[in-house]
Amino acid sequence: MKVKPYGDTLNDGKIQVSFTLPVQRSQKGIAAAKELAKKMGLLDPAVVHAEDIGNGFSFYVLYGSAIHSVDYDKIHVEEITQKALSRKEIEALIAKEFNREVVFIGASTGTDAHTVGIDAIMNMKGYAGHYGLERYSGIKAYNLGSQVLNEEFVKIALDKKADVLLVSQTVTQKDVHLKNLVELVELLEAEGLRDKIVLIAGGARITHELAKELGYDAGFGPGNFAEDVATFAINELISRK
Amino acid sequence: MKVKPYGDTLNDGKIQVSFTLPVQRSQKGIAAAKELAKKMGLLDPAVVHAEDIGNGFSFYVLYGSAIHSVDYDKIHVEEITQKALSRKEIEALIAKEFNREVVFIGASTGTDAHTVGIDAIMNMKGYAGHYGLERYSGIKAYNLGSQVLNEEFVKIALDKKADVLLVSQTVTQKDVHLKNLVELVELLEAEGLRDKIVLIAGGARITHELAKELGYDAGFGPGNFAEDVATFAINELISRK
Amino acid sequence: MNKLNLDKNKIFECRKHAEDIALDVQNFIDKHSTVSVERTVLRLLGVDGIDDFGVPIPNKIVDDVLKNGDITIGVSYYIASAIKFLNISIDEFISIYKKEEKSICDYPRVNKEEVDKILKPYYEKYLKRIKENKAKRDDYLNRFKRGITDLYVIVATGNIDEDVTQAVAAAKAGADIIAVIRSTGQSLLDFVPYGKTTEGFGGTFATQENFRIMRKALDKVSEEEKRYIKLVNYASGLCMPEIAAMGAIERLDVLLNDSMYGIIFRDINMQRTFVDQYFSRLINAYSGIIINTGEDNYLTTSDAVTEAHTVLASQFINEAFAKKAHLEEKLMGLGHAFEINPDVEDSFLYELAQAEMAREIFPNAPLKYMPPTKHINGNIFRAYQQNAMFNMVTTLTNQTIHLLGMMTEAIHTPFMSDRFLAIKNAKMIQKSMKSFANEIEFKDNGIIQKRAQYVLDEALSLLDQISKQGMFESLEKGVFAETKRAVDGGKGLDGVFEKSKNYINVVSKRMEESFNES
Amino acid sequence: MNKLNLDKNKIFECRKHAEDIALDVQNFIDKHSTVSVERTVLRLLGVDGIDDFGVPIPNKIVDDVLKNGDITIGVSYYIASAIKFLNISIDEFISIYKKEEKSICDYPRVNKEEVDKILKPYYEKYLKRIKENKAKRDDYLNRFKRGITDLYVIVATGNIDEDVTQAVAAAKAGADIIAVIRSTGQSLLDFVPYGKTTEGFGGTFATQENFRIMRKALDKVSEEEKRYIKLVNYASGLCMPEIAAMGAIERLDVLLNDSMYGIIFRDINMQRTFVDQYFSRLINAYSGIIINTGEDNYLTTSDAVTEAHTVLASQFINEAFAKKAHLEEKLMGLGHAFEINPDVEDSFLYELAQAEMAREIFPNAPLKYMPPTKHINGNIFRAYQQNAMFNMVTTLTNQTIHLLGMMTEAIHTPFMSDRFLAIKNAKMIQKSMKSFANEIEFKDNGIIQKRAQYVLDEALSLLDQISKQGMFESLEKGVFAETKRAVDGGKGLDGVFEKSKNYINVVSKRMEESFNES
Ligand code: B12
Ligand code: B12
Ligand SMILES: Cc1ncc(COP(=O)(O)O)c(C=O)c1O
Ligand SMILES: Cc1ncc(COP(=O)(O)O)c(C=O)c1O
Repeated sequence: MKVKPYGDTLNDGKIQVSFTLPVQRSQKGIAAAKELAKKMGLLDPAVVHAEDIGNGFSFYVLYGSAIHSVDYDKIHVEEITQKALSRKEIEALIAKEFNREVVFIGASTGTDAHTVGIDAIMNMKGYAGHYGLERYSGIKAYNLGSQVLNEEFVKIALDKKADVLLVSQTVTQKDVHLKNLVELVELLEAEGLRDKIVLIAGGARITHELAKELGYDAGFGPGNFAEDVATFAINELISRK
Repeated sequence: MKVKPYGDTLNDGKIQVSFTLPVQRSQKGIAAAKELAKKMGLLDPAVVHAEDIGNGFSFYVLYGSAIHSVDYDKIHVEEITQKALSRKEIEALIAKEFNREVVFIGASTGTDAHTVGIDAIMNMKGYAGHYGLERYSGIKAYNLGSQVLNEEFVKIALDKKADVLLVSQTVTQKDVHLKNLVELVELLEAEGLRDKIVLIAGGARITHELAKELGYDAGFGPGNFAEDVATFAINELISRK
Repeated sequence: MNKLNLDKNKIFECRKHAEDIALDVQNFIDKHSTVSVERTVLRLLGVDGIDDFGVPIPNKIVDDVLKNGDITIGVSYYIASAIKFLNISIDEFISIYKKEEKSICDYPRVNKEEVDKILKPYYEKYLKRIKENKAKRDDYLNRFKRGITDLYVIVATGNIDEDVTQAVAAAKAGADIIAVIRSTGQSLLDFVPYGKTTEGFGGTFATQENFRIMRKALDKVSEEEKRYIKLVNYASGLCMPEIAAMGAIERLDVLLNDSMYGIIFRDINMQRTFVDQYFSRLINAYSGIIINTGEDNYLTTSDAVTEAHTVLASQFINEAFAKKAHLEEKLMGLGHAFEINPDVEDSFLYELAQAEMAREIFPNAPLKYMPPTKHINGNIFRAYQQNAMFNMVTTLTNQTIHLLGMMTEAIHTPFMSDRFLAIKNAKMIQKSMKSFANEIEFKDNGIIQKRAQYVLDEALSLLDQISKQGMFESLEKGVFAETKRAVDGGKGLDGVFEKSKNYINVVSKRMEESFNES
Repeated sequence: MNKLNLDKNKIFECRKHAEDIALDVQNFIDKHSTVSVERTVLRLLGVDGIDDFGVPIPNKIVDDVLKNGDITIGVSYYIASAIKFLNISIDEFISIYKKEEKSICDYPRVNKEEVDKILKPYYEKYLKRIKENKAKRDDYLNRFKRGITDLYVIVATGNIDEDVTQAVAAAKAGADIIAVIRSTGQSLLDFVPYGKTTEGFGGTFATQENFRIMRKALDKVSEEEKRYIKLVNYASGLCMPEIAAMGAIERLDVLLNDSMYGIIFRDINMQRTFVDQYFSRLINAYSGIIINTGEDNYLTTSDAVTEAHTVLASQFINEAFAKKAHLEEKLMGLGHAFEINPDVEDSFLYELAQAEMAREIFPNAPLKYMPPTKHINGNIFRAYQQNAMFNMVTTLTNQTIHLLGMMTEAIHTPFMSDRFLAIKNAKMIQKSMKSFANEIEFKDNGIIQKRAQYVLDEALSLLDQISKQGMFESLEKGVFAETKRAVDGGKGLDGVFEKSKNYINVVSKRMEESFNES
């Protein structure tokens, strides 16, 4: 099935676009905006708003009909398909499969000071009504907080004999998160730790797809909670036995 | 000079896009949205919002970097370059060049009931502090109001010996305005009137470019007032003498 | 509720003037009928369908009478005479009439008493159906509770199927009322298109079949959502009473129904539409359909700061007209709007004053509050904010029918996402400011109170002036929307005629009786 | 102003507790100094620049003393001794010191009295310059009038040149205050980067040269726009007093300056940053720079409904700390925020209560009001509406420093257009609701009043508790932002030392005197 954007009629392709141009507002600026929209594949785009925003820049809002469509059936997404177990189920599974506590270590690494995300996954109280890993029997959870340098993180992973590492990255400007996430993988490989542990990343802009690319076992974005993470991690550990 | 959209760094190409897809919100829907953005030429587009909007449709907001740029110097715009004269100047010009009153007839034609636009140009009180044509000495202005059928309009043009016809079109769905504007040109040609009069269109979505394409002498969109129209029309009449 | 310290006596005087104005017009109305009134009678007798040339049978018959008979006695005579003579049912008669060349005037004419006797079974059947619709609506409203304010959105794709898709999505997103905008210019047609339609401009044709299709779809979501979704269409125009009849038969819940809108914004002849409006509203009253009036539109051509009082004055007049047509207050959806230029200092306070004033003066009316439109431009973010401010005013003043503003108001008729975002906008305000109205009081003699009092004073003197010079002359002078209309100008005058002494309209007669009984 | 019926006595008690808390901490502060305090002294004596390895000279000297001397007497001794012995100026000394291996500790040490005598000309020169900056700012503020509320936007490109472009655009679009966000993590650096920078993450490095470049650009637009555009940067972190000094020298107008922010959100050691904060704020007080405190951040980790009182309690404590550092009320930019989930019923009323309460309790403070951030998601239209509601609260409660919310808060640091639209949003509210605040009163014992009173009560008992258990222990228990920090945990503790009895800090001594004179 081919899908196209929908305004008020199937396949009308209607799209809204806005951007700034480094020129004064003028008929020429408006024409340039239109030109750009055409290059983006919008049929007879309309510049519905054009305004100077100071210092020789101008802002444009456009509507147009995209000529593009995507074949919906052909789309494949790297997705964690297994559906999350409940906390109780996870605890039961651990009790059955492991005769010890499974060790999770989490942190917001590098210079990232955002902890709400990793706390949402790990802290007792959890998030949005989902308890965090600290509350799971059978799981030993260490939440190192934020601004944890990769070296330090790996050191602690060794000390505590981590089974699962949870890395949170929120700041993404200039792709700091990529640099930082990749560095961790390299450190772990150097230490010969990589395949011994389940490595999981998460954050507002982290997708499973991206995490895989970077050499992680999984990635979790918004809308994921402790259950999702634990389900994946525990099953992964079992499958590796 | 090549120009690209500007987010917070020159030539970063940042663009905001939003649209609806006729599918449920899902990882697949999000991937499809991304796919579309890529086809539009956005580098690593991010789907920053995805939400079900009911009945099997979902809404997406994206940001990305456009690969496209436009050569600003190469852009040519069909523009009315002559700058508008003041009312006094126009009245003086008419007094000098014509030994009679110049006749303007205006209407919002077809089924269009929007009169504020044409009134803005013609009525005594004018618009945004610009007096309308009715107030100009040397100009005889007839404002026929709205919903004037083209046949009727042409008939009156003949009766009153119009020099200038002003046509307002506001409703543009299903391109009714195009049909209606073209029809008028055909009628005028049939009557052999076309070259005898200055034919001007206007409206929220009318551009000079469009008007020219449709066989009009000029087109005026928002931000134009009686002076602009009169200046063009009078000069046009003089040049035709 | 009295947050504004309005002078009760002035309000009373305004009502008094409005009644005089309405009475004067009613005297004219009572003496006249129109082609569309007559077509409406036929429709409520069961005359429907089109001939081979696509002409609606009601039009065919009335034109026939105009040509070959005496319309001033009313079309009821002719249809009654025909079926009496042929001794067949109206349905049977139509199927013959469609084909035959024979005029409906060529049958021996029955007398006045007989007309009603013959036609009674037919119109009673329809009146019964209308009463059942009313009962069904009431049942829905009792089963599914709703808040003070109904969120109202429009669909306007031109294609009834697409309209359904969008209406259902809107309902699921939280809309309480769906209006199907008519195709541009339908109000100027002197007939009602027939059957399902999928092509329209700026809207979808109002046809009985389209009404039925949408009502069916909305009943379905109503059950799913456990919220009765009201359906709106537009009566104003050359076919006011016919559309009212169709709406009654298909259970519409709200009809835009205002002769002054037609006069001013559609250039419809005032004599024609005043007469049409009366019968149209009478039918609305009978079928429990809320009317919506259009004075909000005045502010699209006039300035909302200086002409605010014209809206209030018009509301008083529309209230008076409505009473004459036996509409209860709870069916009077008087219109007003949030149309002040946001660049005006303290404009929000003026809007608040106007809205609160309307609420206090018409406490039982399901006021229709229109969003900003005129001062919306292509900046969709700015528009979204203006709509949030508008939503606030409703939450602060408990408006009843709240038309959601669209961020794309200056651009196109709403996309599905525009509508969705508009609903979310309103819901956020309603929830986060839930108790705000009860939490605040307006300063005595502050800007808000003074503004409301000023507008009331202005409205009073305008009403005084209109009652002195009469409605017709006032409209010729352009008292509303700065638009002048001639008594015998505009569209549809040729469809107006004076009733002869033995004129009869079996339907309005029956309806008026029923109101006078109760 | 008393719209909330707050109990004056409770407010008084809160202040009393806060003073006790601050006094207790001050006793600790007075006994200690830190490496960055010492580096600051050097900077205010004119020590600047970097060596061949890029190490800032102030760091080089202090590290030298740590290694080879006795820092507990203060770095002033060493620099004084060195230039006395060599009989050269500080500039001359630095140019030698940069190259030579020789330690600054290898010069015969002068005595306490001499230290001040020797250094006086140097620090007086800087204090004079700072006073001139203050005068220049005052002159600007007198020449160009401004409203009650300053609109504050951030630039954060990482490149100072790009920042200038954006800052100028924002100023022209109507911004009154420009903040240059620091590069992520700078607050953890135990030195201040040197020179102009064009690479940063999530912000631009705070360097004296970058300050100068931006100040210059803003002075230019200030003249063009006839509006003094204030410049903001961030002191909180491991270099609090140094940045305060640089800000004083380059005429910044506002500095984010809060040890508790550093402790909680940057995991900086509390002993270190309390000591740093005192000197830092002393410098701010001397240079007339407004401080901004960071309790608003608590609501990003704690719930804004249940933990609202922690913000108020923290404001009282920050006020008390500020007084100790001689800051006048008009320089106390206490922080609070609009962070309640908009899905909470009547959340807007709670926000209004909180903001009005802060305004009434700290009537002379230039309150810093932060926009919604936590409950902003990727729906930019929704965000634009939330920001409009936030702007309303400021207009209704006359906040002073109003940080504009960005519709892309959940996505990226602001684009130029985000900032422009945010300014337009605020301006529309300010204009269309100009007199709204004076027009409305809050219902007695209504939701708004009750909420404010409740929050005040909660804050009082929290302050009572903290004053009993002491600030350090309270922070260990995690009273704020639900974040626990250990007294000897976190970053920078190694930079703290106890002063020996003959310790001297020539700059703070001079500043304190000047305050005690006046
Ligand atoms: C709260 C907050 C702060 C707080 C952080 C407090 C704290 N202790 O965490 C404070 C005020 C300190 C702060 C500071 C800064 N912030 Co901040 N902040 C935010 C804010 C408002 C909310 C983030 C948040 O808490 N979200 C809620 C959590 C629950 O969502 P989440 O992190 O996505 O987590 C969920 C999932 O992603 C997943 N998850 C997350 N991590 C992990 C890890 C694992 C292993 C797994 C399995 C799952 C998982 O599970 C969670 C639950 O579903 C955002 C804006 C916004 N509305 O998003 C900006 C934002 C993230 N901050 C930003 C920036 C730039 C900063 C600063 C650098 C300066 C500034 N502009 O404020 C500073 C310094 C921060 C630094 N050095 O890292 C930017 C980042 C831009 C970008 N994309 O790079 C944002 C987007 C704001 C903006 N537009 O500028 N910030
Ligand atoms: C006011 C208004 C009405 C009023 C009109 C009253 C009247 N007597 O004019 C009423 C309420 C009656 C109305 C009705 C309808 N309207 Co209307 N209306 C508007 C509104 C809010 C403002 C238009 C306006 O007055 N602009 C101000 C004038 C001054 O601007 P302007 O027309 O662009 O004119 C300037 C220039 O264009 C130029 N100009 C204009 N004409 C001419 C002519 C010449 C010769 C020259 C030289 C220059 C010139 O000069 C003017 C000054 O600079 C717009 C939404 C919006 N905010 O734009 C919708 C809008 C135009 N309406 C719309 C529609 C669809 C309708 C309806 C069909 C149903 C509905 N959705 O409301 C009905 C029926 C109308 C019909 N059959 O034509 C749509 C049109 C969509 C589209 N692009 O096709 C809009 C955009 C709203 C929407 N989003 O649905 N409408
Ligand atoms: C009272 C009233 N009737 C009818 C309409 C719609 O009329 P039309 O279908 O002619 O556009 C409106 C629209 O604003 C209205 O306000
Ligand atoms: C009081 C205070 N200081 C400093 C900062 C910024 O600190 P950093 O530069 O470490 O992000 C903030 C930001 O929220 C703050 O509130």
